[in-house]
Amino acid sequence: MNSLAVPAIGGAELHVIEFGDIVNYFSPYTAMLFAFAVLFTVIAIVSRPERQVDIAFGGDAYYTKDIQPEQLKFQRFMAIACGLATLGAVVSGDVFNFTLFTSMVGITNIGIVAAYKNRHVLNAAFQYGIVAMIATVPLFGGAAIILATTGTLSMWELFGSAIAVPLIAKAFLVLGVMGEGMAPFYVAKAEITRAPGAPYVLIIHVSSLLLFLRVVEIVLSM
Amino acid sequence: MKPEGQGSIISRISRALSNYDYLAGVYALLVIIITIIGIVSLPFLAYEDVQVYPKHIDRSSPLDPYDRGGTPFNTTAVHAQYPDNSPYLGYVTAYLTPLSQFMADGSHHLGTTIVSHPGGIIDEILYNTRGLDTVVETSILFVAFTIAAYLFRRKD
Amino acid sequence: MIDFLLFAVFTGLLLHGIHRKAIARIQGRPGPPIWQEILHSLKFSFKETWIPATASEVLFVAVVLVALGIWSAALFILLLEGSILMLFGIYMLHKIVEHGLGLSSGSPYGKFGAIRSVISAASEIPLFATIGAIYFVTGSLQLSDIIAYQAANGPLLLLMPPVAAAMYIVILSKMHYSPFAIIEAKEIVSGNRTEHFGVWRAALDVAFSLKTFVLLYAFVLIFIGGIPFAAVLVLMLLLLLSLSFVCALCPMLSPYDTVTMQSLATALVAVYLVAVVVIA
Amino acid sequence: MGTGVTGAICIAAGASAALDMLPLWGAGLLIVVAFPFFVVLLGLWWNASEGEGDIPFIGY
Repeated sequence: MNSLAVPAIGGAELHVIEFGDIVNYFSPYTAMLFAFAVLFTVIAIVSRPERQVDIAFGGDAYYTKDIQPEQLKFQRFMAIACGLATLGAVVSGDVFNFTLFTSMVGITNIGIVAAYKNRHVLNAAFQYGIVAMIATVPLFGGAAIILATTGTLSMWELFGSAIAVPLIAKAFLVLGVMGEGMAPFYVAKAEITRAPGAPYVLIIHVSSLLLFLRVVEIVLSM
Repeated sequence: MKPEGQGSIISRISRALSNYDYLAGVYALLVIIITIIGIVSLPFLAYEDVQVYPKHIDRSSPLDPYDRGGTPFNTTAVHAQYPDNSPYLGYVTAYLTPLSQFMADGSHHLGTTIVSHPGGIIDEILYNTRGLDTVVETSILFVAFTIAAYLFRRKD
Repeated sequence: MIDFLLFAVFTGLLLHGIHRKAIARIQGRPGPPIWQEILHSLKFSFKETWIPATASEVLFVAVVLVALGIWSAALFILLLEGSILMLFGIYMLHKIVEHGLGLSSGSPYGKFGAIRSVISAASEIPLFATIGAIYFVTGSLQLSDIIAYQAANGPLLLLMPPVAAAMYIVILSKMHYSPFAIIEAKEIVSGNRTEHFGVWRAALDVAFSLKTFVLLYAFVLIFIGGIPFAAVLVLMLLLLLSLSFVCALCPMLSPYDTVTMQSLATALVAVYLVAVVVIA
Repeated sequence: MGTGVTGAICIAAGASAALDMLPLWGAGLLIVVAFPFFVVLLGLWWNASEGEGDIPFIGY
């Protein structure tokens, strides 16, 4: 079998990019996610950061934080790296490759927020980093269990009805993506959002949502 | 905002969840729960030894881990002080700690020829012809290095 | 197709007006006329418009276009009876629009709205329980297959009411004035839409009217099935009125309480799913 | 100018889908790309005037 199993819940296969044993493919669903990731990566590349207005409470005063793009150069670089990792993750046709890209997204997310100097944001980022590190265990554990029990990591094979993937592997995979992208645990992320540099902070959310959408498709298909 | 330990059950849960200091703990708890379920279900999981290295050495198998060309590993020049204690000298699994030995005895998945620890299965994956994975792994390392370098060089 | 899109825009705006009117009447106020939201959108589009001096210009404009684009796409997915996985993907991507609206302007109120929208991202979780349940029962996520399944087995609303309830909560959390609408609560002015005025606001009104239309339409198609279009519209109106009752009678929840409530809803659906699997 | 072009794309896509000249998903894709620009450009075309950017609303 050398194509995507039919029927696939993400739609029929549109295009395939082969990297030896690893195959990346586009279905309507992954193409949509890919387009969205490209869009926001481009926005992160071309847009300048916003200037945050803060109100001094107890008076009429307000002040604007003037942030030059040069100050956020590193955030922009990490945001672009994060966008590229997301692009890789959403079109990957291989479970292990997907988990690798996911952990790369986790690391670049930490990179985006670690570059800020605000103490509150850094405290939240620290907790986020801890969770992202814990998450690599279930993430790669899930991929490892899939390989050990089915002997393959190719989604084309796994999406077929012939192979049964154990529930525990799916649970590990979802848990890992949740940790890397912080999908439902939004506490630390909400605090991170307070940092300036909207286009770059936004990439954190874009990547985690897209990863979550992709892992849902993978888990439902397997 | 009421002080800690007051209010309805829902607002108490909300208050606990809204403290990001508990975040790693909450997530770790979830991981522990799923891991325990995983360990319990381990005996029921199949082991695909057609694709992954078998637990018992089978010289005739094309997957024979030592048959990678070159000098066979079992003719190692290492001299054992106590050959009785290390019958597998030269093998990756030659020395297992008592805990590893116990796990290897009880499971298909641990203590195989190369897979003497769980991370070994990841190595298995990489022994296949998987070019892109290697690229991505290197990228992850580079990104991590970049972050560390940036933080180190940052003027505060 | 473009005709259906325009129809959906105006119907959606009208539904918003009806929503406001119903809430006002339930609360004993006269309320604005039901075409108020259509007039509102037109009025905003005639107003003087600029990009705030503090905004991140590209992002500020791009999120408005993205909002319009994703909800038009969602409408076409329903129209072509495509995959509801894509539909719900778009629903998740709407979160990015909410974040982007609030963060791009530099306004403190917008920022609070954006932070709250990050917090309220838990509202998406009941949705995945819903998708999982529908996939488990019908064996497909193509809308055409789900409608065919319902034609054979009766509406999913009766077959699995807890799943419909979860989807109902999801729609509720996206309505104006809902107890879950913390991102545009009055104490933070207009939340993440504070700085999007004039043409930007008009375009957002168009996008959000499409959103309301799509969510109600999707609920009817997924849980009731293939019925004549006029009947679909009537059911959408009834659904909206029931939502108005909830919105009119429930107080706004505090931000983290919404998260807890939605997580509990997800847990209930998950328990229901496990029970269904065990019985089956 | 842009308003006219994007509006024309929307109408042409809708018409050609109705006449079976374009697959439905293709017409949908065209409209999804063109329609947002059409709405925003339409508003920018007929709105009052363009002013200088000002600082955001900071409270009453």
